[in-house]
Formats: sequence, structure tokens, C-alpha cells
Amino acid sequence: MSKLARVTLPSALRYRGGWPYVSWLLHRISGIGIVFFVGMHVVAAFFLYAVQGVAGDIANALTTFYESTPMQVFILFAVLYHAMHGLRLVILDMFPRLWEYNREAMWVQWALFLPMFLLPAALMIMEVTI
Amino acid sequence: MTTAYSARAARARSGSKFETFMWFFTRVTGILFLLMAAFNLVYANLSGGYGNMDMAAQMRWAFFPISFHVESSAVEVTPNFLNPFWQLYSFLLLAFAATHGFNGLRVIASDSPADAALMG
Amino acid sequence: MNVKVKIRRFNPEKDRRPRWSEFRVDAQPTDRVLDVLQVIKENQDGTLTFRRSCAHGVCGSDAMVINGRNRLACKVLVKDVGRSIVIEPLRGLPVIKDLTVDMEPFWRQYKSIKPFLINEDDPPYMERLQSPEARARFDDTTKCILCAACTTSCPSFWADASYVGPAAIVQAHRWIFDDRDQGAQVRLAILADGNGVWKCRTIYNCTEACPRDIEITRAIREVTRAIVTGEVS
Amino acid sequence: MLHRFDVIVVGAGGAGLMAALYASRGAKTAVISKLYPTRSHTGAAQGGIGAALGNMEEDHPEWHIFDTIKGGDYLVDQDSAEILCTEAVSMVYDLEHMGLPFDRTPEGRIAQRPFGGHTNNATKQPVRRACHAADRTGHMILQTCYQQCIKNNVTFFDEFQVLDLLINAEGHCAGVVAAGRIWKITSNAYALTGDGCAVAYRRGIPLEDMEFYQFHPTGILNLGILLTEGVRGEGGVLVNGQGERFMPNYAPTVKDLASRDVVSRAIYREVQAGRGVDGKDYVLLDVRPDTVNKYFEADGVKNPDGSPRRITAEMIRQKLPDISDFCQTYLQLDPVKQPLPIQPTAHYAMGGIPTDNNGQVVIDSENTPIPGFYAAGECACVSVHGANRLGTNSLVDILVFGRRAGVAAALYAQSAAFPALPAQPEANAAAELERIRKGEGGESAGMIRKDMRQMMMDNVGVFRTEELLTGAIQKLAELRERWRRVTIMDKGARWNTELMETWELGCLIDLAYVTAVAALDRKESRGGHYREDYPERDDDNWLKHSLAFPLGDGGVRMSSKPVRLGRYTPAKRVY
Ligand SMILES: Cc1cc2nc3c(=O)[nH]c(=O)nc-3n(C[C@H](O)[C@H](O)[C@H](O)COP(=O)(O)OP(=O)(O)OC[C@H]3O[C@@H](n4cnc5c(N)ncnc54)[C@H](O)[C@@H]3O)c2cc1C
Ligand code: HEM
Ligand code: SF4
Ligand code: F3S
Ligand code: FES
Repeated sequence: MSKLARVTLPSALRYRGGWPYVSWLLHRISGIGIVFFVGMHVVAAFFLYAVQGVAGDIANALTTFYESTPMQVFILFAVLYHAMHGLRLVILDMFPRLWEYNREAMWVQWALFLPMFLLPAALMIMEVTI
Repeated sequence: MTTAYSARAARARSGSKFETFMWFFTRVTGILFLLMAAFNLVYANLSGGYGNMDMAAQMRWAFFPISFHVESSAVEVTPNFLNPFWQLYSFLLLAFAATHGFNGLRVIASDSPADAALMG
Repeated sequence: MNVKVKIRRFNPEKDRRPRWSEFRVDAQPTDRVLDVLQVIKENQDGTLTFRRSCAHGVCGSDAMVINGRNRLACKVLVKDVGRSIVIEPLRGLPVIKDLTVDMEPFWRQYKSIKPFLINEDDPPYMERLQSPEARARFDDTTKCILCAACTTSCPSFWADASYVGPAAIVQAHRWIFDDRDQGAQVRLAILADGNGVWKCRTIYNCTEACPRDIEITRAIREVTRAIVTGEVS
Repeated sequence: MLHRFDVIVVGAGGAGLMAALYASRGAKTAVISKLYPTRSHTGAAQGGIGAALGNMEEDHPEWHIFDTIKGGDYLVDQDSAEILCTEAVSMVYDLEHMGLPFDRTPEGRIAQRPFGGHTNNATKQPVRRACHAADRTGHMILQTCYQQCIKNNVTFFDEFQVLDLLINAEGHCAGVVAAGRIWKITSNAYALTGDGCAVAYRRGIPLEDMEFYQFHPTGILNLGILLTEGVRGEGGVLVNGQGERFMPNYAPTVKDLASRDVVSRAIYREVQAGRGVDGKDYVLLDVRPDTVNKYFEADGVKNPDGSPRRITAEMIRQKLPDISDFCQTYLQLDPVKQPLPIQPTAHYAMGGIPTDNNGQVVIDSENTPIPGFYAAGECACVSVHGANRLGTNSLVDILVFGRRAGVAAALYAQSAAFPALPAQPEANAAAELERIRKGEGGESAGMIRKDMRQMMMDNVGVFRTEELLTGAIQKLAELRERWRRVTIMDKGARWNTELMETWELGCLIDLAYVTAVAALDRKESRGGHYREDYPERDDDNWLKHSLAFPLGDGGVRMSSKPVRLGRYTPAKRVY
């Protein structure tokens, strides 16, 4: 019987929880994304400077990978999205009564996030230097 | 099922002070990251970075103002970032980020069915 | 209006895994989904099993997943969900039969937060006095009908059933912020446990699911705040 | 499985939980309920619980007693009414001490609102007596009682249905169950099926005053969902199809706050006269602030401090949040902007299992008790409601007499040894279920249920005649035959709700039958029982309770017992 209680990932994703649910999923994905990026970056940088040979080549390949424009745009997305969602959480958690206005707060979050992300992303894609 | 529930409950009870602290820490560091990023961006641009940095460089500066990051950009302001203040500053930043991030991974792991199967 | 109803079924005596049944029903747009289920049970398939009691959203018997969201079948009208209705049992609790789930884990969580007045003082002969403001402080959370729609919409609970769940926290909130109660610190300690409020990732599914429009996430964070600051206000 | 407890409470509504709570203080107690306790019907009660606290204005338990007796059209046992109304006060304080979140006055006392039939005996004007927690008083009572049972470690057997009583074993019981859902338009729940009464009745226990069934005047059109009298308590008025407020024509003094039988009949009279909305069978309940304030001004209604009373949309939403929600959900109407379509709805059984003032079941006109068997709640008939129950008095009834039954049952259990069980105690019930499960007659329970509700609405409704009632009895006999031939689809042994519902339908038919026979027998009009062929109250012949005994062949034998009168002698009832 207890097996029937288990919620599988597909079943969890089929739940129609609305925007806050989607937003949380993105927060989680972006959080993981950043940890992996930072981890990768630290390791690659270390090997790049400290070691020669195969390890160095791998480090080089890694660096090229995350320095590619699509990756940079993704990282920008992850950091900004994670930051904006996190900012909303911190503020609402500090003043719990504001959770009543979560819907409005989500609007603000997106209103801040979109220009913050889209403008630099466009510049990065067009490889502009300020 | 009953035993599974109580065994897990017993395990968790000891962790409460830690959980309280990490919850709070995550939020504090979250805000700190943003404040620090804003400060770094403003500082770097004011001290000569403006006009010399592409977007990627701006990001690096914002989130991790360590001398490597400055050297690898085309900006000639390296000395500004080589004093002990910035070394301590970036060390703390990295420590916070690592703690915030790894605690996040721990939280995610504790949410996964694999964990429930292992512990329960 | 002719509606198509797809229901996730499970008969413990026959089925090894859940299956889907499909029905077609004539319904008025203003009928409740619960009425539709009742019509199916009476006229098409008597084996269809679900709970219901009050039929107007005050007893909490008939929470189920309707078109992908946790709702009370008696509070959703056909016209609001359209011509095609998909109904599943609540997620995260063991299915007993069709749309009925085993609520025992839910009640255990409820009981774990000591859901009763803790006050050892001798009461006065008449009522204890309480200002309207103090009464309003916890009004929202007294509306809870223990339907489990919130707890079973919470991904954190799906992942780990030892999370005490939003419904139990709502019930704790109702007492923690009642100025006649003296058990706040006891309850805060229980909820500061690893399976307590920290397991809330503020996903907000609970608040969107609550048929009584309780500000659940707010209540959870008010409790969290009280734990962090050590003060009830 | 055999379990042993000193006291077994059947039903976890307000009555059952209160009984269990008090019984558990003196005896090992278990509660058996077919629903999880918080799903019980007590949770649907909205408006309030009546007690003469006098928090808002002058009030006395004596006034409450008189109102109760007058409301019940003098068919009330006056000593019981006295207990009801005096203990109501301590009951409300008791609930507050258990943590029930009553609404508060600015001074911090329990807030009260006016309700139908509750008056200031000196001025005859409505008095604020109903203590409330917004419009979910019953919900809060149910939760509070359940919480206290948890605190006191009462054992619960949830989702177990009681099918039979072990009378010969003198089963220790403080039983609580309610009747309902026999009528088509009803405020009552699906799960309210009166099995408690029926189970007792089938074991030879008579039912008292079953002809009295209350129709609540304001149910939502077609759905029957109740809009509490509190709506009118807050100032709402009833308006007919021509836009006129009609209650002053029927009850010049208290107007819309007359007792329920009076208001329900008034609505039907309007409809019969073609003054329903669009000539149809419903009228409107208007709580728009403009309308309410207009009539407040015309009637000179005052606040406790003497200032003229006025309301705002905000106040309505705050005091009646659930009502606003029901209207939005089911009618898509905002009560502060639009008037609400309403019609009377079958609501409450005044009759039930006869008991004495301690909840002990009594089985004949001499009040001979059955040792060890107690009943309280809507299923019981003490009788404090007589021919018509006042709003808010049911919650008082279930709690006050639930408490008394609990205390008495625990005392009894302490003094008595465990009675011997008969051989194979469950044989009877098991055979009955087996018969239903295996039934091959081809009749559908759904159709029978539908036919019965329609028929009861048409024939045993607000207005009754000999012809209608004779027809009803005949049709019910047919329905019972059809029920014997019923076939169900679910042949399973686990969680077979179809089987249980079909069994419950059998109980409903039995009760409906008793109601119809009792209604035919009573040749007068009194309270909720209105005979068009006998429109007057007849104290000479009918100032007595009816008792319906089962005959082996499914028939009913009518008998009676005297009303216990007291201080108040029957007088004509005007509001
Ligand atoms: C919409 C509505 C509004 C109302 N508003 C008010 C109001 O404002 N004021 C007021 O005073 N009154 C009001 N009433 C009336 C009042 O609420 C009820 O009369 C009262 O709550 C009945 O309580 P009870 O304990 O007898 O039964 P219930 O609360 O109905 O409980 C019955 C219990 O018995 C159990 N049960 C039944 N059959 C079985 C069986 N075979 N085996 C095991 N268990 C069984 C059920 O599970 C349930 O737990 C209202 C009623 C309704 C419907
Ligand atoms: C930029 C500013 C940042 C803010 C405002 C922020 C804020 C937050 C907050 C509030 C949480 C808790 C979420 C919850 O309790 O549900 C969180 C979780 C997390 N953060 Fe950050 N964070 C920031 C940067 C980072 C960085 C740089 C990393 C990576 C090193 C990171 C990795 C994570 C991870 C992995 C989680 C766990 C995600 C989850 O539980 O779903 N965050 N963050
Ligand atoms: S908080 Fe809302 S959703 Fe959760 S159990 Fe209570 S009423 Fe149901
Ligand atoms: S959905 Fe779950 S994570 Fe928190 S906000 Fe609600 S309890
Ligand atoms: S049946 Fe009571 S809440 Fe739906």
C-alpha cells in the first residue's frame, strides 16, 4: 500500500500548481546550476594554472565550454533568476504578512528580472563591450 | 510504515538547532550576495572599469572580485584588488557561497525520494 | 451539457496497479463535480468509491485532484472545469480504493502539534476576556477544515512524508497566536524540528489549493519567525 | 473483532464528542463514527449557539426558556427546557474555557447576535442571544470538542458504521446520530442518514414526535445549502417577487425573525399567491446594506449603546464570511450587491429516540428506561424542541444533553458489570448486508432514493393533508418493496460504500414511513406540522407526544405520552 503513496517525478510535474510552483522549480534548478558552474569553474581554474598534460587539456575544454556564449547566458539567467526569486523569499519571510501579496510580489520579481536578464543577455550575444 | 515514520522523526529531532541556523544563514547570505554584488559593480566601474569590460567581465567582477578575475579582463586596475581587504573579502564570499550552495544541495538531497528510501 | 469524466481507479481486491475509467455524463453547468461523481455512482458504476459528507465545502471530506489541482469536489462547478474532467486521488497518501486515501498519516501529523488549548490556570467563572484584536490575530487559521488539500499538494511532503505538513502548521498557528494559550513554546519546539517548518520551501501550492482561502504560507512563516526570534507577536 | 470499553459512544458529532469527553473522565471510553469526527454534521451549523449570557443587552435564562417553549408550540417538556436554557450558559463558558474562539465584543466578552424566535420577554423585540464564531460556530464547536477528546486520550474508531444494537445485552451506549436527506431539497449532508434512529427503532425502541420536521426558510435555490438565520439576525429581510418585504404581514412584531415554521409557511403562502419571483417557487433574501439600513431606520433599530444601528458591506463580509463565499461559489452572486434567491429546505428532525433528562433512553409512555443505553443529539428527543425548534437551540441541546448523557453513562458503567453478549452478536447485521450484496431483483438504489425524495417533498412537505399522507404511506410501502429487490454493482468486501449507502437507504425509508404515519395520525396543526385539513392547534386532543412503535410486519403502531407542562400554560402563538 505504501508504494501507492509514492509520488513519482512525472506525477509531481503534472500537478498544476500555478506560477509560484514553476518559479520554485526554476529557483531550484538555477541553484543547482550555479553550484555546478562555480564548482566547475574553481576546479578548472585550479588545473589550468597548476597542472599540465591531460588534466590541463580537460580544464581547457571545460573553460571553453562554460565560456561559450550560450553557457554564459544560461549562467546569467541562473544567477539573476535565483537572486530575484531569493530576494522575494527573503523579504516576504522577513515580513510574513506580505505573503498575502505573493501574487503581486511575483509580478515585481518578473518585472525586475526580465530587463535585468534580457538587456545584458542581448549585449552578450552581440558581444558588445561597454 | 509506522516504524519508518517514527525512526525518521527521531533522527530529525536532533537537527533542529542546525536547521534553524542554516535556514537563517541561507537568507542572510542571499541578501549579502546581492549587496556585495552591487557594491563590487559600482566600485569596479568607478575605479576605471567602465568602458573596458564586456558583460562576462562585469559578472565576474560583480560576484567574485578576485585578482584573477581582474587580470583576465582587459582592465589596468589590478593593484586596486591586490590588498588584504579584497583578499579577505573574496575569501569570505567564496566561503559563504560554498556554504549556501552546499547546504542547498543537502536540502535538495533530503527532499529526494532516494533519501526517503535510504533513511526510511 | 455533456461532460467526459476520466477517473483514476484502484480496487485493492482486483487491481495490482491503478487504472483509468472514462464516463460520459449529462450535467448542468452549475452542478458541482461532486454531483457528477454521485450521478456516475448511482447510474453507471456503483463501485466508484469516494468520500463526501456536507456537499458544500465545510467538512473537508472530498478533497481530490481535479484537472491537475487539489480541490473539493463539492466546491468546483462543472462550468469552471469544462467539458473534460480528470479526477485522481490525493497525491502522497496511500490509496485505499479509487478516490479514497488513507488519512491516518495526516491525522498523526495533526495530533503531533498538540491541537488543543494548553492553559493550566483555573478559568474564571465566566468567559476569559479576549480583545477583538487578539481574536482577529488567529482568525484565518481557525477556518481550517482538515481536508488535507494543502499537505497533499506540497512537493516537499510528496518527497518526504515525515514533513509535518502545512495543515498541521496551520493548526499550530491557530493556538500559538491565541493569547489564551500557554503552549506556544512547546509547539514552537516541535515545529523547529527537522521535519517542521524548515521543510517548507515556500512553494505556495498549499495556499493555492486551500478551499478555505487560508493564507497558509503566511501562517507557516509567521510560525517560522516566532521560532527564529523566539517571540510570539 | 471484539473490543471492550466501559462506554461506547456512537457518532462523533457535537453530542457524541461532548458525551465522550465527559464519560472519559470516569470510564474507559471509545467513540465509533462512520465519518472522521471533524466531518460530522455539527460542523455545518453556522449561526450560533443560544445562551442568555446578557453580554450585549439585558437577557435572562427564563426568557430563553419561555421562547423555547413558545417556539415549540407548547409541545416542549418544560422541565427539560429549563435544564437546556440554564445549562446553556455554563455550557458556553465551558466551551470558551476549552478554547473555542468566539467572536468578541469591544470589552472582550463573547459576542452575540439576534436569531429567530429569541425575544426580550418584556418588550417582545428580538434579543441578541446567539453566541457566535463568525458564521462557522458549529465548525468551531466540533473542532473544540474533538481537540479536547484528543487531549483526554479518548479512543476513536473512525469510519466504522454501527449497524445494530445489542439490546438484550444491555449494550452500554451513549448514542448520537442524526436524521436527514429524506427530502429532495435539504440542507443536510449526504452522510446524514438517520441510521442511529433506525437501528434503535428496528430493535423495538419507539420514536417520539417524528411528524415534526423543520423546514428552514432560507436554503439556496435548488441546492438547499443553508443561509443561516444570522443573515436575518444581521438585518437581512425577505422580499417577494414584487419587491415587497412580506414578513410584517405574518409576524408584525419580530417580522423576519419569527420562528422558522412561521417564516417557511409565509414564504409558501407568498408563492401560492403568485408572488414568488417571476411567479416561480422562490423569494429573495436581501442583505444589501442599502435595503437593511432603510428598514433599520424605518423600524428604529438601535445598537446596545442606543445609537441607531447601521451596517456596511464590510461588516457583512466580516460577520458572514462563509455565507458570502457560498453565494459567490454556488450562485455567483455577491450578497452585498445582489439579493439572494432562496426557498425553504428540509432541515431538522425534532423527533427521535425518546430520552429522559440524563439522556437515558425510555421506551414507553411510563418512561421506563433501558439500562445502559443513552442517546443525545439530533437523533434524540428529550423533548426540548417540541413541535418546532428555535434556531441555535440544537447546538445547545446536543452539548447540554450530550454532557449529561456522558456523565450518566460513566456513572452507570462504574456501577454495572459487563453484561453478557448474546451468541454471535453480529449475525443479524451480517445477514442483512449479505442479502443486499447478493440481491438480484434488479432495482436501483439511486432511483429509489430519487423517487423517495421527490415524493416526500410533494406529500410530506410544509403543507400536509390526509390525502397526501395516505398516498405517501402507500408509496413508501412500495419503495420498501423495491428496496428489498435492490441490486448493487459493487460486490467487494472492502470499502464498499455502495453497500453501506444502500443499507442506509433502508434506514431512511423506515424513518420516512414512521414520519408519514405519525403525520397522518396527528389531526391538528402545531409548529412544524401543518395540516391544511386541520389548520388549528388542538390542545384538548393533541397536547401530547406521539410514540411510534415498530410492528413486526413493517407496520407502525402509534401511541402517545403526556407533555410535562410547568409554569407556562399553552397560549396562542403570535410573533
Ligand atoms: C446547515 C446547517 C446549519 C445549522 N445551523 C445551526 C445553528 O446555527 N445553530 C444550531 O443550534 N443548530 C444548527 N444546525 C443544527 C445542528 O447543527 C445539528 O442538529 C446538530 O449539529 C446535530 O448534532 P449531532 O451531534 O446530533 O449529530 P452530527 O453532528 O450529525 O453527528 C452524527 C455522528 O454520528 C455518526 N454516525 C451516524 N450514523 C452512524 C452509524 N451508523 N455508525 C457510526 N456512526 C454513525 C456520524 O459519523 C457523525 O459523527 C444546523 C444544521 C445544518 C444542517
Ligand atoms: C545572488 C544572491 C542569492 C540569493 C538572494 C539567494 C537566495 C537563496 C535563498 C533564499 C534560498 C533558500 C530557498 C528556500 O529556502 O526555499 C536559496 C537556496 C539555494 N541557493 Fe541561493 N541565493 C543566492 C545565490 C546563490 C549562489 C551564488 C548559489 C550557488 C553557489 C546558490 C545556491 C543555492 C542552492 C543550491 C539553493 C537550494 C535550492 C533549493 O532548496 O531549492 N544561491 N538561495
Ligand atoms: S489549511 Fe486549508 S487546505 Fe489545508 S487542511 Fe486546512 S482547509 Fe484544507
Ligand atoms: S506547498 Fe509546501 S513547501 Fe511550503 S508553502 Fe506550501 S508547505
Ligand atoms: S463534502 Fe464536505 S467539503 Fe465537500
